Amino acid sequence: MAELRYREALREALREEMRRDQRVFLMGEDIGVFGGAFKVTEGLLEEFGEQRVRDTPISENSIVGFGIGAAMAGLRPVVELMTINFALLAFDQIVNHAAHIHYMFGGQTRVPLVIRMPQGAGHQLGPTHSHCFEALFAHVPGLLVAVPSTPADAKGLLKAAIRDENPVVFIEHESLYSERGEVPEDPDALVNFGSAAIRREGSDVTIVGVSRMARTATRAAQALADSEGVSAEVIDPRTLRPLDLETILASVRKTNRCVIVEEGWPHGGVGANLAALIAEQAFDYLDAPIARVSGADLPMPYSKVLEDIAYPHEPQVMRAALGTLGRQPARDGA
Amino acid sequence: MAELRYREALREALREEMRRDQRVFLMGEDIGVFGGAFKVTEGLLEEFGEQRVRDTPISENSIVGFGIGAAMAGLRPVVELMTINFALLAFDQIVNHAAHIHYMFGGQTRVPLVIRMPQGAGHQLGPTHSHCFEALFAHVPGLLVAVPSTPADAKGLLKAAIRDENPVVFIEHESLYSERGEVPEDPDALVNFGSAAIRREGSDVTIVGVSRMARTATRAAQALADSEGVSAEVIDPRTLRPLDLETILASVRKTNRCVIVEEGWPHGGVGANLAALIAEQAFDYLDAPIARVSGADLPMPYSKVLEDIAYPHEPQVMRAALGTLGRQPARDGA
Amino acid sequence: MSGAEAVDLPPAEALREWLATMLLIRRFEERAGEMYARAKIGGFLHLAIGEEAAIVGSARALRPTDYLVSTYRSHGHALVRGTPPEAVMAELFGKADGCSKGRGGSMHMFDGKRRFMGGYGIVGGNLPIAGGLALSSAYTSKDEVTLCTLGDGACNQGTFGETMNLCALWRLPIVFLVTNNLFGMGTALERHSAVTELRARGEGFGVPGVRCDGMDVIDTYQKVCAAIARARSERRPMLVEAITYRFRGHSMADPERYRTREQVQEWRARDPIETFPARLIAEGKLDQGALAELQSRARQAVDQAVDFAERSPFPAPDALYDDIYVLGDQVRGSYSLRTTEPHEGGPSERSELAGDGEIARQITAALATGQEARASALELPEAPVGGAEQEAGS
Amino acid sequence: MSGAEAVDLPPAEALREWLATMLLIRRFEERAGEMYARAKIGGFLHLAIGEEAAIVGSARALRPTDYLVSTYRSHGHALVRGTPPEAVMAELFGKADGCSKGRGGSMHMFDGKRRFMGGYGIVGGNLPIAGGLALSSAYTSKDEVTLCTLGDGACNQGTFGETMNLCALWRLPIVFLVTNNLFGMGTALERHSAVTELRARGEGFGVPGVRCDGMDVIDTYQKVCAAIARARSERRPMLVEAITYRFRGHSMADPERYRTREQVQEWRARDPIETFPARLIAEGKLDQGALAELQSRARQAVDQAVDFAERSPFPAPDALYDDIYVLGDQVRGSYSLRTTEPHEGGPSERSELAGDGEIARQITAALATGQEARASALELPEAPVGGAEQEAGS
Ligand SMILES: Cc1ncc(C[n+]2csc(CCOP(=O)(O)OP(=O)(O)O)c2C)c(N)n1
Ligand SMILES: Cc1ncc(C[n+]2csc(CCOP(=O)(O)OP(=O)(O)O)c2C)c(N)n1
Ligand SMILES: [Mg+2]
Ligand SMILES: [Mg+2]
Repeated sequence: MAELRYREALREALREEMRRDQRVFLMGEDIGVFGGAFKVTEGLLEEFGEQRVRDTPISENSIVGFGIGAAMAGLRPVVELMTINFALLAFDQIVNHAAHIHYMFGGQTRVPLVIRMPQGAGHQLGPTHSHCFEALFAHVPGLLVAVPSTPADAKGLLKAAIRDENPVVFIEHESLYSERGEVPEDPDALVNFGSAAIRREGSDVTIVGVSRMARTATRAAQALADSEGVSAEVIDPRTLRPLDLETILASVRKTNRCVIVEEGWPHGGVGANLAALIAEQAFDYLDAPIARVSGADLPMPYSKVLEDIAYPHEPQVMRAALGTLGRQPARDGA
Repeated sequence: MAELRYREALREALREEMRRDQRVFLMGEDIGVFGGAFKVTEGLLEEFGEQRVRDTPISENSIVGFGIGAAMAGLRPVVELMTINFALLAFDQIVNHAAHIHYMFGGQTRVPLVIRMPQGAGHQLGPTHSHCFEALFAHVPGLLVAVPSTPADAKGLLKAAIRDENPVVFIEHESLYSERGEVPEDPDALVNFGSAAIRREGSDVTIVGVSRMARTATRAAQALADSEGVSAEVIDPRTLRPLDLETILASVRKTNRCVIVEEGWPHGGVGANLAALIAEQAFDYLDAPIARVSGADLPMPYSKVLEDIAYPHEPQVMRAALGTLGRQPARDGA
Repeated sequence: MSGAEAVDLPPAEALREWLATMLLIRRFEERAGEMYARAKIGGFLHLAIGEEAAIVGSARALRPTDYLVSTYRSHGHALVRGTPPEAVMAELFGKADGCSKGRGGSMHMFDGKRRFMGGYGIVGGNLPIAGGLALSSAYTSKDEVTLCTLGDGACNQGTFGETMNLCALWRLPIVFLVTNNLFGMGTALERHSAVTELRARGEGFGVPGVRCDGMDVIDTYQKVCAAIARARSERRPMLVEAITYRFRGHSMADPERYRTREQVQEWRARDPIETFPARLIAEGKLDQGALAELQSRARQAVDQAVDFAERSPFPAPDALYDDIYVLGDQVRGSYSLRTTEPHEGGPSERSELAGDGEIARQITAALATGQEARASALELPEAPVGGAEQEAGS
Repeated sequence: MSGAEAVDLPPAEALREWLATMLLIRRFEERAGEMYARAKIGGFLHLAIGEEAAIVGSARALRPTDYLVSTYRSHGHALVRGTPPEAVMAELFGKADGCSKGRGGSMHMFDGKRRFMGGYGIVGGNLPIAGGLALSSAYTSKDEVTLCTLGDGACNQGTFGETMNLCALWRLPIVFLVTNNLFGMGTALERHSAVTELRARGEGFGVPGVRCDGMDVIDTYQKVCAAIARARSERRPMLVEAITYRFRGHSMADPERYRTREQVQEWRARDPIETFPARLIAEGKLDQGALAELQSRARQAVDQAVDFAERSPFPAPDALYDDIYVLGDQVRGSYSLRTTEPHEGGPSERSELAGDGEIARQITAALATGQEARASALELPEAPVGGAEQEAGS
């Protein structure tokens, strides 16, 4: 184990996979000379050269398309989009092409492409740079979707994504890049898709946190234990496609209560999807309606005072969890 | 009242609004000389001329962007995208721009733009031409989203959309264009957004059907009455933003059971969102888990035998409704 | 760019093979049109009748190891690449033996073994994918070239400029063949493009372009050969604009109000499957008997293809969920989302989504006995293709 | 395109006003940088230091009724258009009196009254919007022109070709000003564009282009005037490529490893706010005293702007839900989705989404007393801007 920041863990994953497999190469805006907008790819140009670390023009849709073509020809491209907001420019190539080519051509060709991109609010980047769009990608059959929240998962899932034969949308979070954590050093340690992590065990309520919200949920659970005597179990799904519904269901069947925390928009968010699935599969186990805590239903504003109240923090999570127990917060601020 | 086809009702709406308001004009691929891929705009070029019925090059993202700019300058553009699948090319302009400009510029400017597009399977158009993407748009704050299923709604909602000051994503259905129905002739008869229609009253189970599925649901309800003695209430939300949740909740509180039918993909579909909202607001009224019937979780295949089983028909709706009543179909095929 | 003259003509035998392939494409397209009218084929059917010289002349400039990428008008591209007409026709019929297993249909043909890398239904969507194939050749230092076809209408899509710039910047071995048939659907060239000389459009991005006569298989061959030679040796993108014409509507239900009968007649006078054999005969490379023989062989091949397609089974309903994902460590089982057993009394998600075997079996049976049976068996709206009857294309 | 010489120079008074505006922009940008370092400003801050001549020279070629559209590097464009520095600085501070009410920040400035139609955070996203503004002028037969600025990097975005073609096809009165500062973020011109003469890039689409010296306000003015004159009279798009340079990093946290100090120094020798006053003085149109006066007025104006921004209130938390929709018959109430009262014991959707007034009040109070207070009050991760500290830009 080594202690690494989230961005370093991602870099390690890229480096190890590039060393292991000549077919792996990187494309993206400013990933080379500049070192990456969020410095994930720093140093890789120096190690692997221009052929394998390719700075691109600002052409999101075509960069992804080039990745698809290269993947169909047998390479293993990893495309970085500077933020998830710009992925909307590439939505046609991601959905109409990457996700569907294997199926629509009768299984004759594959698209082992990884598309990395960070999402998230918190840095006052305003309405064109702050959104969480995991729901848009999780909707699409043919894609795998990862939302790692720890350095270890960032590394293990990215390595698994690169080795996989399917197109993967790999969603990082801007606020996590500097977070530290223990990361396995074994270059063959992968984290498989479709296996959720139980971040904290508990018996009173299940809190599912997606992407960065897995951490918010964990802190809220700690506070619930400390100040409210509530034992919350926290689950981080880690990937949204495939989704490890079993682990979540097992927890809900135990606690009989569920809160889902996501940073994205509420309507048709991943929270709605999880809530629907859980209610379908564990209806009789629920002692209270599933609660959702989500980002506000609006374009993310720039001003700090507005941005801060437009996405979830611990107090809202705590209040929602207490709500499922029919309780009000014991003290102010939660 | 006049009996019109769905496409004629849309055309009437366009014609009346263009006559009423000089600022209204149309842009889209092959809407003029060709008459529209689905013939909605047929005859309008002849009546209004090239200035107001503008054939465009194949440039979806920019066509929408031109609509945004023209709308900000005070015009009322109606953009047609040939099918919803191609709207993914325009996703950046629709989401990052049209939806957010009013908010991000502090309310100083408006985007009274209507973007029309048909969706849906059933004509063997295969994986790049058959999907239902209403969930992708309903997710986005700042947009209004309409999914008319009758000629009267098509006309009334389109007129309301054109007169409204917000960007509207107006989702038609390819299989409905030839359907006939009674349509009010009063040129000021609008259908307001955010008001659901009860297509059929009933007491045993509520079936919510979205877009074309409102019709499938209605036929299934008829069959349920005829062959199973089940009284189903059918609700067509008509718009997804705003959403008339009250009408749906009132029905569920009465029937205590709910089935949601949509043609799109299941994960993060509008059905998941409705199910989550209903379960949150009417938890104690539900006697069975909410059932969802949706399109299959895959790219729509071309072959008729596969396409037919990849989106919902009456038998699946019936079976799901009976399931909420704890019953099996009485006869084969349902 | 010059050098078109430098390209030698191949021997007469090869020219006859070109003609045979042009005849095969023509005959194939005609029969496909007939089968569409008989509802054996669904969806949109885009025929390339009139464009055979552009297809064959360009594709014959390729080596077998080169990649070919096409659009939604791609039956001819599959055939010229050697995909058996049986597999192409079976695809149109939506059958299991189709070259895309019946999943893609007319717009999404594929034959990876023959490096025909697909037809694509999204206008302009194929351009960056072709760029990526060329990138792979550069990356692996292979002597391959990619030929990417696109229509005149596709030159207005954003991917055009993006892909031109990327290919020029990265010096990729790729040739773009703009099949300029003067219309994008019902929109005439001069009504969709401010500069109608499309060969010039790539130049601001570093992609030199020439025009060729797309009704002349030899001119097309020579210009594309020269472009490919430069692309291969100089590692750079090139563009060839082939001026051609489609004799039929954009798709099957096109009333063609956007052009005159006279224009169509004028171009029909330059029909490549008339002018090319005439030239070969004049040059003594073909005689009437051999031509008749080629024609009848094309007819036979297409008859066989129809027979084969008729007899090929429909995909099994169980195949619906195959090939959504490549199975492996990340995706196990046949379906991406691990679903669990449904709640007692509640519906099973899986079965509601997929329909079930019984319905699928009914449909299969119904299809075997004809369209009407199918509609009633399923209680579908009376005319399931009803909306489409008035859809004039796309 | 010729005729740049035909454009007369305006009187000395106007030239001094240009200089004053250039000084204002420079001073404003410098202070904004300082305020960013003091955490009064968040997010990304893109300064236009070095580009003042391109901004003022081009914008002064406009009439007040013409439209100006910019990118995310747009403080200068707001200022040149007449937006009070107070409103621009308050926007950067995220205050209620900001020109976008604090919702947009540095990248999304707007002043519709002055026909400054916005800064846009999506590279290339502004192009079709500008095209639509020009379309409105054509549609209503108004004598307006739209000036749309874009960077060298933006020329690679798909909207570039699409918008050029549409504007040329529809003969729209629009001028594109490519502010070619030789870099798109950290990617040098020759590393992102195969053809580095960007003025040529529109020509294949029917948009003629010229280059101008973007460090020379007069050359820029004359070339843009000539382009606007043609756009206005001939109803057609034109393109001007202004060669310029940004002296600062792309955004505030840019280590600038992609260029040499020497290159920056070379360009700084051509600093427009040095060379332009020197020229005016040499020509007898300005003296040292007047220059000092202009400089101190710029300083004062910016000081006032900072004062104003400091004193302006933060947006009220209740304003969070304003202006998502224009209220009317289709959207009533403050929020698009009609939500109902929450289930007893269940959470209220509305309040969970929006946070509540108490939290907002805490934040407001915390902000008033400084960053640390805010972090702890909210139990945010210790450094809320922590991820950004290592983000070198975008
Ligand atoms: C992105 C997208 N927009 C629109 C369409 C509908 N469409 C199909 S073909 C076509 C015309 C294309 O014209 P061109 O590129 O000249 O090719 P041609 O049909 O003449 O071979 C259009 C608009 C589409 N398939 N994809
Ligand atoms: C669609 C999109 N992709 C990427 C970015 C990130 N980004 C912001 S500015 C920039 C460089 C733009 O360069 P250029 O157009 O030359 O403008 P300059 O910054 O030099 O003024 C990039 C890549 C973005 N904002 N939008
Ligand atoms: Mg064409
Ligand atoms: Mg630049």
